[in-house]
Amino acid sequence: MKHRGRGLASMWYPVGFTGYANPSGAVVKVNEDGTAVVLTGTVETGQGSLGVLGQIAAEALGLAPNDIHIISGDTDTCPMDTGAIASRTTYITGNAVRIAAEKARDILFEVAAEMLGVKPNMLEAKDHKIQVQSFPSRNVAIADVSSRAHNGIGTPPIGSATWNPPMVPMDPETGQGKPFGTYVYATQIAEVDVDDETGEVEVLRVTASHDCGTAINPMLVEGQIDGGVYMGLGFALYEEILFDKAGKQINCNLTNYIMPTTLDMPAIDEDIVENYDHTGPFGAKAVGEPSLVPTAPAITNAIYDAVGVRITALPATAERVLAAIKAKRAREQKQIPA
Amino acid sequence: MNVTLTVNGEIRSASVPPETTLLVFLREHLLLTGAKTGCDIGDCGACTVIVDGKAVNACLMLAAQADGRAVTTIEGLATREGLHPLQKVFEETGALQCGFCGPGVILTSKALLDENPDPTTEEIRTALAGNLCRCTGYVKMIDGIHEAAKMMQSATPALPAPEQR
Amino acid sequence: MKPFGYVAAKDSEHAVALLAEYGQGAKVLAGGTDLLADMKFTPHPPPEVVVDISRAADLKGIALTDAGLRIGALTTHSEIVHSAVVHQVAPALADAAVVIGAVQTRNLGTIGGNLMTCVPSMDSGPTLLAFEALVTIAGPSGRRTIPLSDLFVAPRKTSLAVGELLVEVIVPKANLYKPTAFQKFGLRKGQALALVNAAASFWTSEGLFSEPRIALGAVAPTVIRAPKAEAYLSGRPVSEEAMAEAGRIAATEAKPITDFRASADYRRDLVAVLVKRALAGAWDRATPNQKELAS
Amino acid sequence: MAEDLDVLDKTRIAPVDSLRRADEDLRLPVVARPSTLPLEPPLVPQVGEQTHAVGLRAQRPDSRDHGLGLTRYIDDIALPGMLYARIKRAGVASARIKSIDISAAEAMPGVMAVLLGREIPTNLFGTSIVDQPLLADPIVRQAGDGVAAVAAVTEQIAQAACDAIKVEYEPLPGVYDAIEALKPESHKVHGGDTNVYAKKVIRQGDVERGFAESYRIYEDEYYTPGIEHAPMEPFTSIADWDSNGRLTVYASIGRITLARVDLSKTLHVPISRIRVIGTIVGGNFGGKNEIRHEPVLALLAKKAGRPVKGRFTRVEEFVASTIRHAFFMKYKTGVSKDGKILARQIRMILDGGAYCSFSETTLGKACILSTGPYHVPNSFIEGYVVYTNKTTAGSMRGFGAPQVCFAYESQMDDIARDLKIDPLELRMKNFFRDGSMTATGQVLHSVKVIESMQNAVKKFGWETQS
Repeated sequence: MKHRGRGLASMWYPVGFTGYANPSGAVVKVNEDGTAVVLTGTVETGQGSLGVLGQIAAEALGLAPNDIHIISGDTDTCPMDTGAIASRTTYITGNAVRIAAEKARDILFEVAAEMLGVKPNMLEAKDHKIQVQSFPSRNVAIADVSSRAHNGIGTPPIGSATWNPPMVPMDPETGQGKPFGTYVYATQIAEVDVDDETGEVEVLRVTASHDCGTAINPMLVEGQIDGGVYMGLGFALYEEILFDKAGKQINCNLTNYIMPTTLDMPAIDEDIVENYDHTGPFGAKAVGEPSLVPTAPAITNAIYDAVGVRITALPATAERVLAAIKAKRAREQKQIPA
Repeated sequence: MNVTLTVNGEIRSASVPPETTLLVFLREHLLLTGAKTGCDIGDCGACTVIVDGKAVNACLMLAAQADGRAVTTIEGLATREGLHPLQKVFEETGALQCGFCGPGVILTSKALLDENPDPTTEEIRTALAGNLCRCTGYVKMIDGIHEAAKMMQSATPALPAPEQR
Repeated sequence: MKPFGYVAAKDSEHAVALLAEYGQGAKVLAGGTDLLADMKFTPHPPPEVVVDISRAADLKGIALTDAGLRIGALTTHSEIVHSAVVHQVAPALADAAVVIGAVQTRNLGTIGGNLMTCVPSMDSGPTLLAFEALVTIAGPSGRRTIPLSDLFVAPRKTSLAVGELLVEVIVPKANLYKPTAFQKFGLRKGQALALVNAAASFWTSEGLFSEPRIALGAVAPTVIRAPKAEAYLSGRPVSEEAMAEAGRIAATEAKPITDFRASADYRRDLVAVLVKRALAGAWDRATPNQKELAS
Repeated sequence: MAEDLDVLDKTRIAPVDSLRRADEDLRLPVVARPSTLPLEPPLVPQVGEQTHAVGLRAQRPDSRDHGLGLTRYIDDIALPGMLYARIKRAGVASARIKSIDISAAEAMPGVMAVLLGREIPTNLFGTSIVDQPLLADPIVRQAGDGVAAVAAVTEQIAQAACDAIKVEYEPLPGVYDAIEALKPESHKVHGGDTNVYAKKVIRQGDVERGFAESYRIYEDEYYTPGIEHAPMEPFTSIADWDSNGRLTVYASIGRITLARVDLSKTLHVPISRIRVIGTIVGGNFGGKNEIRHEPVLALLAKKAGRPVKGRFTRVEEFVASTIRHAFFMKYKTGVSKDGKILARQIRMILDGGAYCSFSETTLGKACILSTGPYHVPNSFIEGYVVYTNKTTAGSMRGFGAPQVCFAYESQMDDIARDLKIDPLELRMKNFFRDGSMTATGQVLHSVKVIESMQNAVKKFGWETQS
């Protein structure tokens, strides 16, 4: 017989190490026609970070994402970056790109200020124009400003920056300190069916609500959540590297290392909590790693809700769940007075 | 031995050792690198191509077995005139992340839609069970296939596939 | 892959001639899904020559003949899944075919190849055993037909002699339309190897089980029948309790091993459940007429 | 013989005309026609059409190439004259190499270079503790350790040459369990007197007093296993030297700056003479964050005078890359009658495998996060990572967070059930809020855990269900 259950789990996850240096650099160059190029030492590993960095640069420059071209992943041409690790790209590389873009923009402001007859600090970049704050009708096209900067005045708008979360050493004895710049939070809820004859767990749906600060690109955030739930589900139910007694892996191929297929995946309902973190670029924090963190306990809590057994060792394979169900029945038998 | 097959509508030929798989034939001899080597034993589906209308793992087929047959690879899906609806939808919705499984997923889905123009979610999930993806949870892919099916049904008769031209 | 020779057979006759020519040094390639996966990472030396029979037209196709349902050895799992004839006379074969590997492997892999690998977890075996299928074997001295159960000898070892070729599988006419069902349990739903699979079939005669057949996979060195469970059911009124008991008896007949996928005990538990469910599934397929008599 | 038959067959079947046509076809260039590059404009608005950027569901810059199969991953790159490398893996988890005979491999036609660990200038790397050899010499500490490498004109020949290398091992004792590894009598993977190589302690308040004041105390143990990243793209790199002695490494790696430093240190080549190009990574998840075989490829390339590509097989991706740490966790939690957490004592042992890799970072994050998103006034957390003769554990998506979350959220539900408090309400009572203090004494801002629960509950329909 199948039993339905639901379970919930919440989590927190840190963004931006402060315990040791993990900087990122960035260079932003505005071209003669008002488009721009960003140089970053990070690498695209599938999460869509290059698009996000482009959107950050575009926002800072008053341009559109498609106006930005990103050059990445080459130690000869790109500035230092600690890399695509620890959910740090949007937060740390993003801050570096934002600051570098603002420096390039400041050069544009200098030029535009002269063209508009105002002070640079009265300007803002928006809609491909540089305009006087509160007086948007007084504006010049960024293309014209940049062209003049390059060819008229000789101050090409190039900005470079590095960013490292402010470092705070930790007390080695007590571990006290401020180890990270900020944290993100999430809650996931899973609904499952548990077959009490085979122990099989079917995850029917997962609702995942994540705080990532500002979602620079909500579509990519959803993609990260989907992939995180996928990995969390594998962690919860299937995945385990098995070793023999002599330390050799037994199931070292994709036939026997069980990762979820389409038929094992539930529907996922993603939710992005509205938030703005003042330490991140345009309020952004992170979502890459955190998305997988609460899935497994949400599922095992749902298993408990369904059949009343607590799984304390992952993965909750059908065999383990059935064994737990049998053990519970045996306990209950004992408790019934003869 | 000499292997001759029709790839994306064109006859291609190469002389290869018998143990050459279709995957190696496509990637190394025809320089069509769209099909990927993910596991090389038919578990991951990253090497999926379409042979005579059927999705197969190119790593589990000898090039010699494909001799004389029609093969469609990811390179043959788009035409100069436009993208395949699956490519279009996947592009628009970010259905692929690292993209390594993408060519295989798209070709499996194409073979499905050619056979079953309006599949249910369950049919899509069954068809895609041989294409492992570690990034996306398959969520946007499955949505995208539904979307592409709709586009294909409402569209004016599609351009002839390359192998028919 | 290590180097090997290759030759393609035009038809079964040609294939037999080639197998005779190369003897021990030959390996037959049907769909190739198992053979290639094996040859890629094996430490063993490669075969001298791979005899590719995948183009032998006379080994393909599904047809109703005087003998029963004839399935050519080269028929792919996908062809079985989509065959109208199969769905009509032996739908459980399609149930078993559709859970083999994934679409890509079902499009290449063949029923003959699946049987000839002779791995205990094969998904083609149990249903065919429940149907009491026959297999035709071609060799240098002609053709012979044997019960499928005589094909399986040991893990990865069939009773075929060197130079012989499996050409077709036959579900005997008498067993067409026999209510049959297949059950499989794997470590996940998609692309799974069977931890246990089971098939069951039976006729009913005046509400009693008649000619019950139960077959199990992945719980013995080869796919096996469960004769004690069959004997228990035979002549007994159809009931859920009887099906459950047959499952429990079948579990005692299984001789599973403990490996990294599952323990022997768990596999026995699964046998009991899957046999019960296969029997219930077969009962679902029984005609209303049969059910009426039973109630 | 086989081939003869085949050709004969074809001649008999195919009319001469078609054979002639096949010959003409052979002369066609093999690359596909440019029809694969559609003229269709991208789906997103063109340059200059959009006026805001942040918050936009903008299309990924790489998505068209992904869909067309045109994204050039590392394995899709081939340099002229490129050789293929294979690494011979030990296959034993703890041993001393007594001898390696490479003569048969070197003599094979097509083999251009063979490399042993002793030829690597500094045969050690590591992100915090530098303890991992590129090729084991002479001690093997995990079954996936490489012991020799070959570059040959094809991958097939390189593999055959690896098979032809004869290695004689002297078996050493081994330790294959993290708890065993803690015992004084256990085999010491790296010598010394302990297998513990990283330790972290976090103390706040007074746990003993917290427990003394508690209404109930819950003690539970949890375990999570080693997990493989399983990116769809196996780890692959190409090494190429120019005539000035400058090395270019193409690699599917997420941290090119670190890789360049490690290449410099292991090869004794100045950083200015090394270029690392990170290609689009076909899935990382933490598994492609450090070098694996790049210095080996570089030295093979130098020996052979040709570029060398090395591609992990799927099996190597499992045994020779890193995995997620297996965690053994003990949670002791004291709560008040109304469900407030008063004290939490946590002890965790991490199975680090044969080498350090990112273990220290993983341990640190796991300890810091182990109390959960809850205010815990008294806490004592201690964590240890130990060496075992198993696959090296390193960084993986979540860095210790999924493991401790499994523990704290499982226990949270059990506490709620035992106290007969709704599990949501129990969490709500203890959740961090803006200004809350963590176990490390950090005062939090931008806390949205309550909102995340409220949103999830609403979207899921939790309230309407029960």
